[in-house]
Amino acid sequence: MNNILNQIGIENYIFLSVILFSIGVFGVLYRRNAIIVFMSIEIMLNAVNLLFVAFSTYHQDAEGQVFVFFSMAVAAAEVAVGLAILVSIFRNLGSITIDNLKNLKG
Amino acid sequence: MIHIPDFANATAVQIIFCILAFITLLTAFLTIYSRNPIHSAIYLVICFFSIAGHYLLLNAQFLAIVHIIVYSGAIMILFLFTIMLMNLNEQKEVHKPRITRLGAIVSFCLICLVLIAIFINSKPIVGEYTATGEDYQSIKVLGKILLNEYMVPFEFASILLLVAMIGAVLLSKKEKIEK
Amino acid sequence: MNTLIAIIGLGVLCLLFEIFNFTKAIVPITIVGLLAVLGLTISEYNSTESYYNNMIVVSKFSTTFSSLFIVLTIFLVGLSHNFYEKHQSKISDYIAIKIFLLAGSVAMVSFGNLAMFFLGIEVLSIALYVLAASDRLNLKSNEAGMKYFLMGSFASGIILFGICMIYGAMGSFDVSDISAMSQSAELPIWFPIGIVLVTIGMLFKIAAVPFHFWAPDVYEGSPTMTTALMSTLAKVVAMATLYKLLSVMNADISESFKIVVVVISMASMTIGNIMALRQNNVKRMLAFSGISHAGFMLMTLLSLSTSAGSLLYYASAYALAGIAAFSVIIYVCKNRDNEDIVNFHGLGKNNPLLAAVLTASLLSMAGIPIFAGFFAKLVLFSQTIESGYLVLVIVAVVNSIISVGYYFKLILAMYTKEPNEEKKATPFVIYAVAVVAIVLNIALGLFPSLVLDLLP
Amino acid sequence: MNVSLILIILFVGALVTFLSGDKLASKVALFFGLAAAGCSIVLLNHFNLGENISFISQWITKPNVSFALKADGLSLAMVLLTTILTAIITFSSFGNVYKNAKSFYALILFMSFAMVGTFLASDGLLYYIFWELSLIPIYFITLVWGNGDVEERRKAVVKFFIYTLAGSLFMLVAFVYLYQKAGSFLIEDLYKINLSATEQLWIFLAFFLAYAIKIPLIPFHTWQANVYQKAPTVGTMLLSGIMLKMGLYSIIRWQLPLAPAAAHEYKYIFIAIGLAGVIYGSIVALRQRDLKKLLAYSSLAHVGLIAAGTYTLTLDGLRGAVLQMIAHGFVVVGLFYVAEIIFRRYETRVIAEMGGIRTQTPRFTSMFLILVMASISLPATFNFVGEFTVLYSLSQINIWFAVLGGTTIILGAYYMLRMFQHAMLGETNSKVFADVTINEGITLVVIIAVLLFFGMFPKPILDLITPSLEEILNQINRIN
Amino acid sequence: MNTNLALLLLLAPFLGFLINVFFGKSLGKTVSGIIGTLAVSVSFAVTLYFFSQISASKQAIQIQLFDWIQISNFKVDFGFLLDQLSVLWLLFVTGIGSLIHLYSIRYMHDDEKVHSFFAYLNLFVFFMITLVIGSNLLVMFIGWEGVGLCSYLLIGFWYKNQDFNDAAKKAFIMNRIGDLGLLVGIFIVGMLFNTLDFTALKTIFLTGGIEDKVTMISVAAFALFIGACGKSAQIPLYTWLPDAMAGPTPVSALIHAATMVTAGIFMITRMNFLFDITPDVQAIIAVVGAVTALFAATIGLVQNDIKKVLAYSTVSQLGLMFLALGLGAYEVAVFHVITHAFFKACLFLGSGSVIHALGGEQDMRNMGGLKKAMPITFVTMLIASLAISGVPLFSGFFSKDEILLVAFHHNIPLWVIGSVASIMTAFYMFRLMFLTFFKEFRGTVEQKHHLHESPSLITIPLIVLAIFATVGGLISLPGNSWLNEYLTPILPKLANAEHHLGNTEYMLMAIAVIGGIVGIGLAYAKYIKQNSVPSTDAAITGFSKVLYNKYYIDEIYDAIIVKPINVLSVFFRDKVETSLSALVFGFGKVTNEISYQGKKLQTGSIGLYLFAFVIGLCAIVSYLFLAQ
Repeated sequence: MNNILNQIGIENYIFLSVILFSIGVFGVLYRRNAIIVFMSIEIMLNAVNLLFVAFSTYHQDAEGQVFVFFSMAVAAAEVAVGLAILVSIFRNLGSITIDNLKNLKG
Repeated sequence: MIHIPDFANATAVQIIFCILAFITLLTAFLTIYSRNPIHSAIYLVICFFSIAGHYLLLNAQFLAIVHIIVYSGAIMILFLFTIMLMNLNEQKEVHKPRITRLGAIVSFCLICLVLIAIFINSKPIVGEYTATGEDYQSIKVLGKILLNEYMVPFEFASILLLVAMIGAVLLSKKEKIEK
Repeated sequence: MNTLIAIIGLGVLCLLFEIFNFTKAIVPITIVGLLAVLGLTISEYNSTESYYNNMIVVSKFSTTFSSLFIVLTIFLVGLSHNFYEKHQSKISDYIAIKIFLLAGSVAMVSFGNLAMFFLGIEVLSIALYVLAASDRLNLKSNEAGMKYFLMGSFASGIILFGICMIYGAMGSFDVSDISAMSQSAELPIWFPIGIVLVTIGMLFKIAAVPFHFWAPDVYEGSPTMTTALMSTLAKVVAMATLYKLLSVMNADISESFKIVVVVISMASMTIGNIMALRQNNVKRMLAFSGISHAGFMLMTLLSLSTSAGSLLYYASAYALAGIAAFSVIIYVCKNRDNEDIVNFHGLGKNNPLLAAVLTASLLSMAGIPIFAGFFAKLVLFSQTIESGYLVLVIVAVVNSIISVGYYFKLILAMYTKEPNEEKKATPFVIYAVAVVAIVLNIALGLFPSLVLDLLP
Repeated sequence: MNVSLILIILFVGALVTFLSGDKLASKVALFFGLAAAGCSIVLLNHFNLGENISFISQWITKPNVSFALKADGLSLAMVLLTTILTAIITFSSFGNVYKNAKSFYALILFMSFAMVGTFLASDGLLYYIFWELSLIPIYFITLVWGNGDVEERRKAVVKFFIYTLAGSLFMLVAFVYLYQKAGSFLIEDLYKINLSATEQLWIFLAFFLAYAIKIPLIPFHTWQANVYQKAPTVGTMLLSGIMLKMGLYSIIRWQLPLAPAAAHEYKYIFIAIGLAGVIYGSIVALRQRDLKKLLAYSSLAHVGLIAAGTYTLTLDGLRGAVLQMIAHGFVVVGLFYVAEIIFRRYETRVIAEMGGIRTQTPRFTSMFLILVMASISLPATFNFVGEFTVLYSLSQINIWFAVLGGTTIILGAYYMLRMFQHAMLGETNSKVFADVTINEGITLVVIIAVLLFFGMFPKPILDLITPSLEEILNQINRIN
Repeated sequence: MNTNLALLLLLAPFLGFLINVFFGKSLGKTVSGIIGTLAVSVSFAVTLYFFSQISASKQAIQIQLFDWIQISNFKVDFGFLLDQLSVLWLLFVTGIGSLIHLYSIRYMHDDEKVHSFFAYLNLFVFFMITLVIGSNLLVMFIGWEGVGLCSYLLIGFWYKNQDFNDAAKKAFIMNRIGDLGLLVGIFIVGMLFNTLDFTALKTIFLTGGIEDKVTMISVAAFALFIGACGKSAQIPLYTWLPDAMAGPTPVSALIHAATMVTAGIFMITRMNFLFDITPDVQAIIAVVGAVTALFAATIGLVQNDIKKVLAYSTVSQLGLMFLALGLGAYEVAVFHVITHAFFKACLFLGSGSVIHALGGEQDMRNMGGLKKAMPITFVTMLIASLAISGVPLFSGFFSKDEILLVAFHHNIPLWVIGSVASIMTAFYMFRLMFLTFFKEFRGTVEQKHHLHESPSLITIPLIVLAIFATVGGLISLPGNSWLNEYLTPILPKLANAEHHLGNTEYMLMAIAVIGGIVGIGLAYAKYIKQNSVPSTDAAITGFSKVLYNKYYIDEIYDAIIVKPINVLSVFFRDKVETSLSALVFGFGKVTNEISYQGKKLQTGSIGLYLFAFVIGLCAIVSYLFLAQ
């Protein structure tokens, strides 16, 4: 069984996930809508997951893929908690624009 | 060594990778760019699917399936649910100040360029990628690793989920007001 | 390992108590349980073992730090009873989350595999997100939770990316493997990048400049109980973990990396202290103070092989002082809508004992002798000079001087201003926690060897 | 029997005083103060008999810190000064009623404890700890029981605290640096290390900063006048009578022997700083309106001279400095007490609001005058012995130093007599000035007796301090 | 025995002081006066004993009491040296002291604080004795400063008047300027010879081998001379003495005429061996002395305050003594000290008697014609005036004449200055006499009504002093000087000094006598013949206005020294102190300001926070991996 990376190259996976990760970062900074920000974070995590799998193939080692499971669990947990916080903010504030969260400063 | 896709002599795998990568990046970008949260969510789902495609390309079938189930199935539904619940639509988002956009673009470019520059600068990986030929990513193998070697983290992940669960409950539970 | 299991068991027990409606007894039982766990942990002090494929490594480092975390948790749980009086129905949730948080912390200092580290830090973070936002009707708390969550997830992403790069370089998550390989093979650049990214993620957790911006806002917005937890337990855990990460992976820290550490350390101290000067909100002030202390603790990274003891000592000194200070803050700011210094006016008259405790804890943080804070700084300075960073020490000294400015602002408010309200009753637990914490602090100050000699 | 006993007495005294309640506190404090003074005298006796009354025990292993108290003549002299003055100061406060007296007196004893520790410690870190500890009680004494507007007091006190702390932290760095070289904080071990000239200079400067602020020398004195003015008189007495001696003592004990080459190299500069303080302090004192401030500046002038004496690096300089430290300790306590006595009756410290007191109370006037005369070092007072020796040592370095330092004789007379004239003499004041009470009288008489007795018979003190000073001088001269 | 007696000598006045301080008030005015007088008389008696002993044995008595101050290379004992010089000084200190104490019993009787007056006087005598009998420079210095203190106390005796207090303060400070000089001298002496003991020093000087140290010795001598200037009121440190007249008149007589102000001469005589080898300094001394003599005499010409006239006269006479010292004629200076002590004390006490009679009036323009009312006072003062004017056969004639003689032999200009000063002395003294005692009384009617001769307690000391003023010259007659012989052990040069009287000497004597008579004549012409009375202050013009205002020296000192120091003080207090303070606070302020500005950075915006995060990340990463 040939290593698929011989055809694509690990670098390209790295670049892909770096760009994807950067897009996630961009999203977090660019958007004021909390939900989209969450989504951006998910994109970041997924970029890393993708790289994990690529590395797993690179090393021909399953641990990387196992780690992705944990990463998914973490993502899920984060989203759950994040959305819970978001909901309570929405209840109090009636909006989920993170620019409105500027009471704490100075 | 940088593999620049040579479209003339591209293998199928390479072409698929390029297409998938393009889709991934585009949808990721659109997720962020789209004004309507629901559109964003849908783009994100597509993005996740394309990532699953990458997994499949790398022959990680089980992971691809789990990925789709967890992300597209669970997480995205959670997102959509919340969006619906809050009845958000595009008008709700306030105008972004220019400085914010600028900052975001600067960050994006910086992080992108810095990391890529480092990787380009660094010593390239030489030689063939080894392939042991052993099965390392079938469900069986993964299951063994997960429940043998990684038993403790696996169990500990349950604590993580438990905490998230309690947390979510704690944050949304109405209190009995005790006077 | 046993510690971890016991703690998790205790956490689950807490959840069960609610089902059986034992909420009244939950705090004492938890404390007793934690004491038992503490005993268990201490008994493991001399046994260096690794469990389950090297997932958990019990060492002196892990046992001592775990013990510190447990002690801190005991204090925090002790305070909870009073703090959550009005939330009786949720108390078991709160306690359980704290216990799980403790479990995460213990996992973070005793990991043998990056997966455990990652899960540990996520348990800790998620628990903190929840606790920060836990006063859900309060917009400030919501905001704090949201800010912490967003930035924390962002940092988690960075950490994950870093772990990924390490994995990419090493093909393994096992720290002993990584350590072995980091010495032998010629490494791809991914490994140092991974280390740096993980470090940056951890720097965020300990709130070092320039990753500190969340701290004041989150500290201020969170319920005081949570702030206490964040500024003591969470900060100490993150610092210990960062230390362990760098030392255990044998990441041969390059000179330039050390310079980065020096710069960040200086910046954290300076910015933390200067910003604290003009704060009116005590929690916010302590947040900045915490930033500066993070800067101090970063100095341990410059002499990784020898400074575990001093880190433990500094962490204990700082955390105990923090606990004492926050217990007083909790008492003073109960039923107030903010934690401004005005609330502390005349505390010296109204409640001399608590005023004295707060004074002592602030003096400890400022590094005045006989309090542990002094020795902590001394040992740190000593080590840093030994490793040749005299300039850093001088900056640290200048910062210590600046820090006195704001610590004394609070002390002055307590002793020179007239009280603006009548004396109010003080719950016993507050006294107990405050006094015990500060006595421990002073004891450490008088007998630093007790802690310093625990670790090499 | 060893010197730790004094520390124990004072510390226990502080605790007991705190627990004894507001009514008893002053008496309990006096009891312990006297006990400590008695104990130090007994120990002095033992010391003179040749017994070893030092105490050493390992305290911390890593860093290597010992709980080492070494009693030589110099330390004992300073300890005696501290304990006796503490008793006097405590007694002097009997005329005042303090709220929360138990804390007040406990703090006095605690401060005394810390200062005695500073004088005894022979381990660098222990010394530093005591040094810093002494700062906290005086901070609270000034802050809580001080006088004047709270805001201004707060400003003055915080400045004082931060300023002194700032100085001493650099000293700490110097100690740590030395520790890195020596592997121990014990003074004997620190003496043994060989430092390069540059290292010595920096260490010397770090110590100097700490001491220059504490003493204070110009231009680091700006905290002094305000704090003296705002502090309750007891605090002022503690500060000026004992605490600033800590700095001078430390120059002799720590700064000079630890960086001898730098001391020799730069002594002229530091003598000049000291002398500049003499002249500057005297001139500023001339036109002060507030009695306590005037005394503060006079103190600045005197300690400038003492510091100049220490930096001569001669036996005379050191010996004169120590004598003058003790003498100044007593006289300044006496003078501040006089200010307090006037304040108790007239509720003012502004000199212009006094005057015409002499007619009403000749006895008090006489005692005041004797103190004034001692302060301007009239021969036959203790201060003269010290000042003469110091000036003599300066003249050995350069006769002009003696002339410049000697201006204190003229300017000192000028401002002190001017103050005395406007405070005490002139037409009888319309406000009644009650004669001194027995307590006040006893306090002043004791102080005056000490000043006059040692003015004529300084020999016991000289015999006590000379051997230890010679030893220190050997250290200072070891490179040459 | 000697030790005990010496202690009795010293401590008797001290005991008197203590008794008067502690019990004076309850003892009553007269008793406290008697105790004071007795105390000094005891000292006088002991002095007589020592005098007889020393006259007989010609051996100095050394007494060591205890170690006092220890310096690394020598130690200073507390001890006494009773030799010819000190005993001589003691004689007139305690002798005149006793008389003045006696005088004061009556004179101060109306004052409410008599006991403290006597206490201070006794204390003064105590310190003066210490000064005189101290066996080394430092013990002498105790007395030196101690008499300064007593002078301060006594000048400011009427402390309710702030002007008097100012005068007292001024005296003390001026003295202290001199004292600093003295101290510096002591330092150098100690440094050079490792001892401060007079006897030891003398031995060192006599054995020789000090030539290489002459430069430093000169400096020491000059410094010591500055000390003497301060105490003995020489230019430029003399201004305190006229002001010191603020004190009660007996004080002026005792301290500011007879005893304390001669301390400088005593000291220089004591250290004569040192001054002898420093001719430069001697020259300075001589010039300063001569100039002071003339300068003070000119001021004395126009003063109207009776005590001020006497004060300037004292300064002038002291100047003459310094002239003698500067010329190496110590014995002459000592001689003049003694005669001066008699007649000047007499004059002061006489003026006191006058002032007493006039109820405190001191302005001579309001006196006149007191001759009839106060015959004893008049006669005694007349004798004293004749003596000071150098009229033959009175004591002053011999001593002053010798000074001029010595001056003539050394330096003609100095002799001229001295002679002019003497003529002026005669003039202003008789101006004083004429204005006070002759013609009609110019005071108020009420004063006239009260005019009376003083009681016997006042007149007896006057008479005694007048007698001594007349016959005092006998102790050192030209050609046959008991004094010179007596002082030979102190001043070894005297042994081989020839003292013969030639033509030149007689001629000079004649010139001096004529000068004196001319001065008296001028005064007579102006104040008796022309009947003129000094004009009121406002009417004085021209040079006499300058003289009347004492050459404006006080104003000049004030302008160039006192004012600048005070201005400097205010400047330091208001400007330098505040700016130094502001500098220190400045650090705090700046950090606070940075803090304040920094707060604006913490905007609360997550976007900004994350942006900082990213920038920080990129900075670190690029520094580590790209910058290398």
